Amino acid sequence: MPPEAGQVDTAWQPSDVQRDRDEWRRRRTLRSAAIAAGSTLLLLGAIGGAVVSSPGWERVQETYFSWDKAVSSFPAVLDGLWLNIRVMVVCWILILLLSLTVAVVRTLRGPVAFPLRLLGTAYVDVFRGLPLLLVIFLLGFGGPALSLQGLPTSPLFWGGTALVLSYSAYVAEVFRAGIESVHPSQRLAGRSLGLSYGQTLRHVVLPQAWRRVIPPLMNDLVSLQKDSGLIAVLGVSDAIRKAQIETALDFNYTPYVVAGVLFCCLTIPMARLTDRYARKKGYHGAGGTL
Amino acid sequence: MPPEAGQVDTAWQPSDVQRDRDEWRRRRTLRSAAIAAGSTLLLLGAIGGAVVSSPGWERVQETYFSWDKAVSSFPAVLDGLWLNIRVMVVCWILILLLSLTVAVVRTLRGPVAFPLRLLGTAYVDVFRGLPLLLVIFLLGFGGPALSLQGLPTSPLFWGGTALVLSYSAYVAEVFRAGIESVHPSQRLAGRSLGLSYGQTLRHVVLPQAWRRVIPPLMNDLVSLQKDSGLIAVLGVSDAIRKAQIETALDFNYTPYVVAGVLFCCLTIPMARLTDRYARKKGYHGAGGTL
Amino acid sequence: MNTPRRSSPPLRSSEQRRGDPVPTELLRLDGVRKSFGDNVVLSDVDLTVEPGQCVVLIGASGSGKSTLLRCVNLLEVVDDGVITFDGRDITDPRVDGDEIRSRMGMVFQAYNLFPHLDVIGNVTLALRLVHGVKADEARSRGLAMLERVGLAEKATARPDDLSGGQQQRVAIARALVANPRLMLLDEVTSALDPELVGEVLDLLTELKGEGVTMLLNTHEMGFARDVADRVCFLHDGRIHEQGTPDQVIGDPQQERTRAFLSRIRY
Amino acid sequence: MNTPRRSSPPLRSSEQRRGDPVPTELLRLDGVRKSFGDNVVLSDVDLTVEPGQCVVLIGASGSGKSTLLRCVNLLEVVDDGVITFDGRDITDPRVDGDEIRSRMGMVFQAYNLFPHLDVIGNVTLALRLVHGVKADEARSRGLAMLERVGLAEKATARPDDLSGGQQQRVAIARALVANPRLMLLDEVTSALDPELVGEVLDLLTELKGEGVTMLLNTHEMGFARDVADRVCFLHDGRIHEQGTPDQVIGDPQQERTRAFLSRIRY
Amino acid sequence: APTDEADTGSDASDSSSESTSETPAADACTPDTLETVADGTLTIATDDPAYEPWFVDNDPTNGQGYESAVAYAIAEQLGYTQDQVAWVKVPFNKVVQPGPKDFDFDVNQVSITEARRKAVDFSSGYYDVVQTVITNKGSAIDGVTAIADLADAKLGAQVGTTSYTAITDQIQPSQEPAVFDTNDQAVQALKNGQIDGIVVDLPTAYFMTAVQLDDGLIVGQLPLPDGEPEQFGAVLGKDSPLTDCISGAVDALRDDGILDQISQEWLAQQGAPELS
Ligand SMILES: Nc1ncnc2c1ncn2[C@@H]1O[C@H](COP(=O)(O)OP(=O)(O)OP(=O)(O)O)[C@@H](O)[C@H]1O
Ligand SMILES: Nc1ncnc2c1ncn2[C@@H]1O[C@H](COP(=O)(O)OP(=O)(O)OP(=O)(O)O)[C@@H](O)[C@H]1O
Ligand SMILES: [Mg+2]
Ligand SMILES: [Mg+2]
Repeated sequence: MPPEAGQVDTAWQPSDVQRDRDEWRRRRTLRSAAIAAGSTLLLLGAIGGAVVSSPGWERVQETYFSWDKAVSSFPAVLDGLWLNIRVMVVCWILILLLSLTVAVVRTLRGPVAFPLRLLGTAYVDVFRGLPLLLVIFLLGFGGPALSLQGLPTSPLFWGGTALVLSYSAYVAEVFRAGIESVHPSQRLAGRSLGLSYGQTLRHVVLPQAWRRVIPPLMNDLVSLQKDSGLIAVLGVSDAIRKAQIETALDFNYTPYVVAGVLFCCLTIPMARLTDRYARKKGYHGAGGTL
Repeated sequence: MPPEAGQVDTAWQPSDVQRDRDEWRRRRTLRSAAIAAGSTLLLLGAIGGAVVSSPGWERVQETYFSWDKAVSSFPAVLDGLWLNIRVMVVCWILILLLSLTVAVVRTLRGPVAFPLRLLGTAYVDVFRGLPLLLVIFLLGFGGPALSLQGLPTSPLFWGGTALVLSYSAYVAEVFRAGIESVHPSQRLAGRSLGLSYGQTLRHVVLPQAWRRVIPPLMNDLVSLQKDSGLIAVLGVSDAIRKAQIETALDFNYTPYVVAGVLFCCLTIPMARLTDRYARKKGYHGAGGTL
Repeated sequence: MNTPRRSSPPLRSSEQRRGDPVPTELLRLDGVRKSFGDNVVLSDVDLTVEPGQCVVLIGASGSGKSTLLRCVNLLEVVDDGVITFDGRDITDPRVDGDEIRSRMGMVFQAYNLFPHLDVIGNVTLALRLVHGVKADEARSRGLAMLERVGLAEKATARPDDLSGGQQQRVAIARALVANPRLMLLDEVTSALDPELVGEVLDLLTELKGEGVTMLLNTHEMGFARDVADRVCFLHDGRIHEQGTPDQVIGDPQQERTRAFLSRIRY
Repeated sequence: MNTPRRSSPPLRSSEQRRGDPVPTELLRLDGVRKSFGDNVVLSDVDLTVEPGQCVVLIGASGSGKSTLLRCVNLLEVVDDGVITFDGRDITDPRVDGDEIRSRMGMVFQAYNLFPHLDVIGNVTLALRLVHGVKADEARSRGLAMLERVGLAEKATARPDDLSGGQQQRVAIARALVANPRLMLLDEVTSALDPELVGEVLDLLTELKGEGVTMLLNTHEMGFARDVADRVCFLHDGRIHEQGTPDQVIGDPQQERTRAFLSRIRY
Repeated sequence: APTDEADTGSDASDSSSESTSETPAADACTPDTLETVADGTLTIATDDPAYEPWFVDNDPTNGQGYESAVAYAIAEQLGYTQDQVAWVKVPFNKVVQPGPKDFDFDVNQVSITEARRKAVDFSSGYYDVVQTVITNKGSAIDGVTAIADLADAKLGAQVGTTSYTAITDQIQPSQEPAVFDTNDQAVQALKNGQIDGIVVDLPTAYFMTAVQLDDGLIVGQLPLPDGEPEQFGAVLGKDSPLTDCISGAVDALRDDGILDQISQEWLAQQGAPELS
């Protein structure tokens, strides 16, 4: 059965036993896959069928999935989405900076850093606890109302500040978990080379923490993209608000669906790219056939 | 200088040199801590001062921090918060179950699991991409509109379903990252003992993944607590909605602040407890004086 | 350490097979081949292990020793060849791998204890889940096994609080507690401090004295010499030389074996 | 491997101290004590290392060998006692630890390469950041150093793609590239496969031949015997016996030293 | 979303309680003297989207719809031409916030109440509000004639409106009222059978039953609380210098019958049976 010694690498041919096994495995895999696919489709089909054949389906379809309405509302919603994107990009950069600072402060040790640590903890606790909408109200309306010299009254400025403050509290926790997941011996190795605390942090700890926090960061980026619309309460129109305006014309909810599809078109490629990036950066994964 | 051999453990007394050093360190620590504390206070004081002495402060204070209004709106807001809490608790349990299932499905390997994996990925992508508000609209108004037999029309039911579907997509990603962070050798060790795939997952992989995902899960729980209020668009009144109703009476925004404080009272202890729990469960932390 | 092995409950598989003629060998590999992608790690491996024997694999890093053990434990699927365990072709895909694995005990190089369970939890997990032993009985059997490896007083400690040698002894106890027919030991001392190596090797020597069948690989030539009934030298995925320790280590016939042995100096 | 060490640029600290009388010893520990909580790990340790010497610490696991090296590298703050390096009391809290560390090279037990940087990135990181060497020059010095440890062709590989022995040689190159006055080596072979141990020990022997001052700990008694100028036996945080390898390893005077040596069997 | 609401309406004639005289000197209220945010232009705010029948096509500048027409009439009364009127879209929350305003006044179906005067100024009322209950044919409250019969109904209203207060104060149902961000969400819930009825102002009630609901009907209008009409008024910043002039203009329009005329044109005029 087994091949002759010496020709293994080039001319190996499976033995009969092995061919039997391979055949059996192939059939079983096919069958199981077919069952899995079939039952999945069946389930989806059943749900879909129940929805489509339900007494209210026609009305729902008209209200939520009207093609004409989708086409006519598309430009307005897309226009609103542009605001979401700009706010998201600018805020995301600021959020990364602020949250990284807070996270680093929270991982400092020693009595010297105590007041800073306290401040960082208080910040995270408060801004994570406060509903974003409230922060936007307080800053977006209260901020300009203070009439402080030198500060703009633009709703984008104050709304953006609220987003940054609120999100940074969350993202700081993500970074902190990442920093704490880097093994202490890496920090020691850096210090033993003569690198200072800051250099070690910058060149040794953070680059490693960075890869590990990509998936949760992605979660936060996706939700920022959507929450960026909340500053619509300050009077600027994002995709959802535009959809609402379109909806008010004839009480057809399709524009919301258009907005949803547009959001998905942004987030899904983003998620796929991050996944690939994270995997390339060495996520091993405990998943496996065994 | 050094103590005599043999009496080290019991009767060690620091040498003069060491006493000098300790004294010097103590003084430096005190000075640095004082500087850090001082500058922190100064900064906070400066911001506070600028706000309080700004021309609009009086109006802002009246609008946002009116004690009378706070007292009068408190019962209503508290009543609304009770809804948030109930929704949060019920949904959180369902979210954990659903997201864990999705995460496990997404870590399966092999062709047999392909359709399931595809379904899981599609689910996560779509529901992470769609704004929560949109999901609540679609299910909360569209769901009952279908007039399906056997399903309730209650906004709590449909809103809760929307929350669970939307959040599970996020939380599934958190769990997946946790599962993938467990070293594959742990899975092998389980299998080599004769444990089945499921037993290994249940008794070996998940308990270890669990500890690592506590901080991001906490983030999600905190935001669920707040987003639970979004089902208010379906006509049930949560804390924020109650605050809005109170505010409409006289255009005083203090009830929002009351709601914010109440939310913080919930989340801060929760965050502190999780931190302690996570630390007990063996977060080592790359933070350190070196 | 003084609980004799034979006083343990009778082995499950020998009960099942009562009446059949007992095959002379417990484990038999015929023409086993295994590759990862283009990398052929094992090819044409023939090997037998008789009950009560201790077979030791030696060979350079990357020669495929661990892969061989993993194939026997069905943690890898072979490309070709037949592995017969206890009279049954376990490379047949229709075989229930979990059941086969539950009748072998495997100990890994880096000990792979479960950090979230305490020592007794590690030792009794498979007993409870796989062998259906009640919690009480599992506990007492686990404690007896810990007693035997000299760690009874560490039953409630966390693996992280143990020294490497202690961890590895727990791992051996965990593999041994369900009375496996065959113990597979993958460089069980290579991650240990040299002075802790002794305690683990002592334990293995003792097990061998009690008649436990073992297939293991090690870099400790002295130990291989002391305990092995047979030594197999692996090189590039093939068995180049096998025989008694005195033959293979003391008087290697093959050039490659000599080269390998000479590189292990200190 | 044939670049003679003395052709490297002159050492920074010797430039600074030009004119001072050169002290006979490079490193001196006086009554050093270190504890973690109630656990006194080092007490009353006296030790000197002369320039060009190779001092080897031996002792059981947990005896404090690593802690001693970490104290010298200022990775731990001593409880008491004075460590003098290059004529200066480095335990003084007013001393700039980063500057001191930049003049020592330390290699750890588990090699602690930076997984996110490639090999040359690992080797040149401190040159660029700490010693202010320009990227170009750092690169060429790094490559020269990799050449010397026989890994020039692996310059752009990731640490994870190297074998253990290669990783450890990179770690030594990383520590050596800035021409440290003193190399501290903490069990640099204990995480390696036995056949890879040789290449690292060969490198150390070579360094010793070039006059690099080394303080190291090892479990390889054969190696200690070959290279050490002086061997110190640590037990429970104290130095119980020191002298030439032949004295301490060949003919130990103390009961404890003999017990320790007898436990290292294979 | 548009927002109205009140506890007790105040009488139109004394609505600007903080102003010293009911009718300021006409010459003080000209485009030259008025301290508007943009010189020579009257900047009027409303929310986005703006709803029928108060506006048409979400476009306040077309002069169509009751409030758009009233706004232009006020402008004309003060001496502004059509093209000296600028519209800005401002969300309701922002209208009532402290701080500088970038509009002169806001028309957005805001009910005048005393409590609200602490935060903003109101002009005289330009519309008398009647709260109305609507439902679908065949619902639990179809055919109800007395308020008491609504006690077990699940009623909905828009958040921040006097309609909501009308439910809690006048109807006092056993079930907690459902509160929606916008009226069209309330309509959706009514269609789905999630609520039994909606309370809105009368013109909106006509619009909803005629346009938005396939078989909607008006159950009846609620009696005026203590006989005083609730009124919509223009909203101005606290202590705005324009308040008196706008009030004067509204009063003049009312006296001249122009408000009635506009109302004839844009609001359905049939009354609804009053619930007892
Ligand atoms: N899961 C895997 N995927 C790909 N290649 C693998 C895998 N496992 C092992 N290999 C490769 O198979 C070869 C043999 O590995 P194996 O671990 O069996 O060697 P070994 O003899 O046990 O070496 P060591 O003494 O270092 O443990 C190596 O070249 C290794 O890179
Ligand atoms: N950071 C620390 N915190 C608390 N205890 C520590 C710490 N580092 C070391 N110890 C303790 O100090 C003692 C000596 O440890 P050390 O690592 O110096 O021993 P060693 O001689 O290097 O042993 P090995 O040969 O195992 O490396 C041990 O008991 C250890 O538990
Ligand atoms: Mg191996
Ligand atoms: Mg050590």
